[in-house]
Amino acid sequence: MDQVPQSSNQSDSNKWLVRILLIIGIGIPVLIELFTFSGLVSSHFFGEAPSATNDRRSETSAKENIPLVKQGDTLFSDTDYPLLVDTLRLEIYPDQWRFIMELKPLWKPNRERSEGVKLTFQNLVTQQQSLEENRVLVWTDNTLDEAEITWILPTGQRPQNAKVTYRSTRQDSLTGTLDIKRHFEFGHVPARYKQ
Amino acid sequence: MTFIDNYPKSAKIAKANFLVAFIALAIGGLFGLIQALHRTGWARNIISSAEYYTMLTGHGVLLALVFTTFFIAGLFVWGVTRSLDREPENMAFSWSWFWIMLIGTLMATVAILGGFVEGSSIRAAVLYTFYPPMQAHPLFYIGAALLIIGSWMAGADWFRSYLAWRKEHPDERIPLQTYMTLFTMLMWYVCTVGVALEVVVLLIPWSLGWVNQIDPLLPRTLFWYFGHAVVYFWLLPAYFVWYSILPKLSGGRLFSDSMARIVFIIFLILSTPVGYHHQYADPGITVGFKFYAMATTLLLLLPSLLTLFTVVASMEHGAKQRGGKGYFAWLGKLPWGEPAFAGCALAGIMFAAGGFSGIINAAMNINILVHNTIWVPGHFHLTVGTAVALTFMAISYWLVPQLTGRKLKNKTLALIQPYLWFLGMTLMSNAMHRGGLAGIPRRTAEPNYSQFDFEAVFGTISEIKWQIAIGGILLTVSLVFFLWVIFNSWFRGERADKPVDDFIPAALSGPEHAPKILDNIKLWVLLAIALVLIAYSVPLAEMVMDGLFSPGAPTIPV
Amino acid sequence: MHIHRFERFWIGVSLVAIAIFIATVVIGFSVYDLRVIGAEKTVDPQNLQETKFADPGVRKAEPGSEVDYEVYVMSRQFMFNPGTAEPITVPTDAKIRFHITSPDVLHGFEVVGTNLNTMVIPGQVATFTTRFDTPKTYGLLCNEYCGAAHHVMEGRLKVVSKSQFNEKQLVQ
Amino acid sequence: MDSNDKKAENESNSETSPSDEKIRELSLEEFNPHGTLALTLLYFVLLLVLWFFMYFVEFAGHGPSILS
Repeated sequence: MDQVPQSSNQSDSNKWLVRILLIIGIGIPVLIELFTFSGLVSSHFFGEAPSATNDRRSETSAKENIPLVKQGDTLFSDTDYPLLVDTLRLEIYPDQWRFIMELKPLWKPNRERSEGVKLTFQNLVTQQQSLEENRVLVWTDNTLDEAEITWILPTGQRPQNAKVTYRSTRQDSLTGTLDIKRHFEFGHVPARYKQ
Repeated sequence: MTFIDNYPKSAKIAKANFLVAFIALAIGGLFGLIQALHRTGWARNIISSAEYYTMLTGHGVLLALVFTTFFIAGLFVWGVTRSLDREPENMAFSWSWFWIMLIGTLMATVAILGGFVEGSSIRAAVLYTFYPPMQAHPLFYIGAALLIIGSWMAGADWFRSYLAWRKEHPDERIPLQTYMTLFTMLMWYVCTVGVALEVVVLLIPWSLGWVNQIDPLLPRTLFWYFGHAVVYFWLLPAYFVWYSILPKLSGGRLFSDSMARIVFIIFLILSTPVGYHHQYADPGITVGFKFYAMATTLLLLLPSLLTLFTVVASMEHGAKQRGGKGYFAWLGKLPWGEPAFAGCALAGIMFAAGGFSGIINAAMNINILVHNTIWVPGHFHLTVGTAVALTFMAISYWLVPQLTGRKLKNKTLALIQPYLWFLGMTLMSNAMHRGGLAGIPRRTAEPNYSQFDFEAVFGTISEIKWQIAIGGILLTVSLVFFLWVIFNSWFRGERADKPVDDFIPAALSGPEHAPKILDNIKLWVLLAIALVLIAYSVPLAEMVMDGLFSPGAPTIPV
Repeated sequence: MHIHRFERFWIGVSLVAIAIFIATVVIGFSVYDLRVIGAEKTVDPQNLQETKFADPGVRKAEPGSEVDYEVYVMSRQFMFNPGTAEPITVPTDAKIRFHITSPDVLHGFEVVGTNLNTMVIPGQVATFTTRFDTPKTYGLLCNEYCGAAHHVMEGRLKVVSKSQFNEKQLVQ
Repeated sequence: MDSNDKKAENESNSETSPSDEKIRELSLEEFNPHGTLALTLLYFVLLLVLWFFMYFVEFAGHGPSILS
């Protein structure tokens, strides 16, 4: 086959390309593997000494002390009208996920001092979106009734946090109404499959 | 004159197979990128976390089952035709297996993609292992069955060619490429019995609602009867390329023809009885059978280590013929500027690394350390995702010109592509292995938990995440380069009489040195069946004895 | 058959390597007592109310048993019971045997950062014995795809020192 | 773009046939794969070192494990 004569420039540039490709394409991978192995070895044989590795280890065990809302917690325990999180669960249906929260007053309110409490969930934030739906729970009478809120989430979405306003109205009108705005972070919400 | 001029009918069917393979590769690759970005938290808004599993199913099925099967069919059509010097005996039959495979693929793909349509009842987010009692739409199982039946017919087609050739050449040795094809397909017949029984006897009746409960362990065991041998069904065609084409691309000749035959025999015999090594962590399978599977799995290292020697020696032969010298200096004389060679060689290097993590997976008790962690996908992205896929891509640069009669275009891109793949895969799989040691699970949309954190053995988890994401991006860029080069060459390449040098020189030590017994197909098949019976007859009988569908779990649709 | 002498040598080296790998596993198995799960017993996944899984949790082992505590865990879409709502609590320095099963689909049971890792298969009971030396709280996760919310299936395993372990919490 | 492709193709003509560059023919008797033996032995050593590290340090060195 006839060959078109080539200028030396072209084959030079090709040689350079190959050289660069070999250095980047094989050199970097070899370095990565060497770093990995030396990292593994040194963390095992020299990792016990007080070092950065050690600090990291102690900080990353199971999360225990992060104040996340979970089932059994009491919300607004610093007020006259604390609320118990009776249920917190994610129900998984084929076409939607439902986040269900059941709240229950911990004790009967002192009728003389308080007329009741109104809880407004202004929004619920999931990983991908914020559901801007007001959900209101009111306890006015002298009962320990449980109240439930359900959010319908798109499939795959988990609740992350919510903005809540707590308003209790007092009769003695000394303080009038008490407004508290809080931000709840949800930790792990147990999930259940439903059909 | 090149392949398309000599064998136009074979070229046409090989091209049809390649076309399906590359389309599956494109879609599956895109899914892979989205998963990498979703998992690592780089982009959680492309799909929802529930759709992640639909996408993961698509990624696994389209790449591990569809891309591989169609590419292998095209490759074997090419190899059998050229090494026997005859086109298929009956083109109608050849096209019928192609169409059956394609229809099966389309059915399964529709079932999977249905998961992206809101409210659709056609769903198949069961991943490519489709473990019951999670149930996909019947289309998925029927499609999978058709794909397998089509592949059986393809194998029959090649046996037909071989028998017709044998009549005319009663005393000749089986040409090496045909030999490797036949042995790969024999292994495929032995192992697909398991998955065919699983799908046809258990899953299709169950998905159609004829039975309403299923024993999860029996189909799982039948799946893994097939599920590791399928890995060798992907790998052996890569070996086919390394043994029969790579020596030529290096400028040398195959070092030993007999060694290639021995290697394929060992794979035929040992590939199937190893399946339990995917079930080391399963309750319900006795430790004795797990141990037997471990011994056979580790023995399977032997043919790969032999391949390592023979193939590297063939490359060294090429380098030395080109003036290479010394113990290591000859490596520099290899044609690293040739895309087809560079891709195969890089794939081989990565396979050596994947071999190591494979040993860890295979060794019964240490497997528990990494079982179902992201280490495992890290491992098979080295073996299937690189050793096999990169070899297939690289050899396409050499095969597609022969099949189309057109020269390769965009050669610079084609050269950068395998190096980019190698770099991207190193980043991704290195991080996956490290993540696996930290206990991060595989097959999960969001490896972020609220009750605990993972601790990396060294470094940080966020570093592992960005490494996976960047690796995934580089792999996608590399894949786009590949598809662009192939598309351009296939449809716009310059026509030429001889678009590549397609001459394959004879082996240094040829079949004349190989004992005749190596070609005794019946003997090796019987041995393979005997070893399978030892491994599987007792446990399967135990699982079947208490009822085919019990202990039965209720059906859970996905 | 023609086999180059270097290649013969390499075949020998390869066989040695394989022998070393198998020997290591055998030594690990017998000397270091690093075991894997075997076949224990089957259960009817649709009738678990008749088994101890109906009342899952940590129990004191029967007298004469080779272990000190038995832990029954029910893994289901998408929680461990116990484990998810409240941690599985076990003491240090005791032989503890886990029994895990599932009434619905396949699950995984992985104690993060340890070598405790098993499949959970409906109809089969995964049984293994272990021992904890130091108090620590471990994460627990499902590592086999079990449905659309697979990634939320998690829990905790709390190891407390033997002296602080409250036997009153045990399931009777 | 086109002219670049032309250049690349011209090069490919010269390079897709490495046999053209062959400067000598090595027969089976003359060829001893020293380099291959060196590389494979290096790989063998690497495998064993990594194996022992993974097994005894990373796995057996970290409890708790499944005991029986």
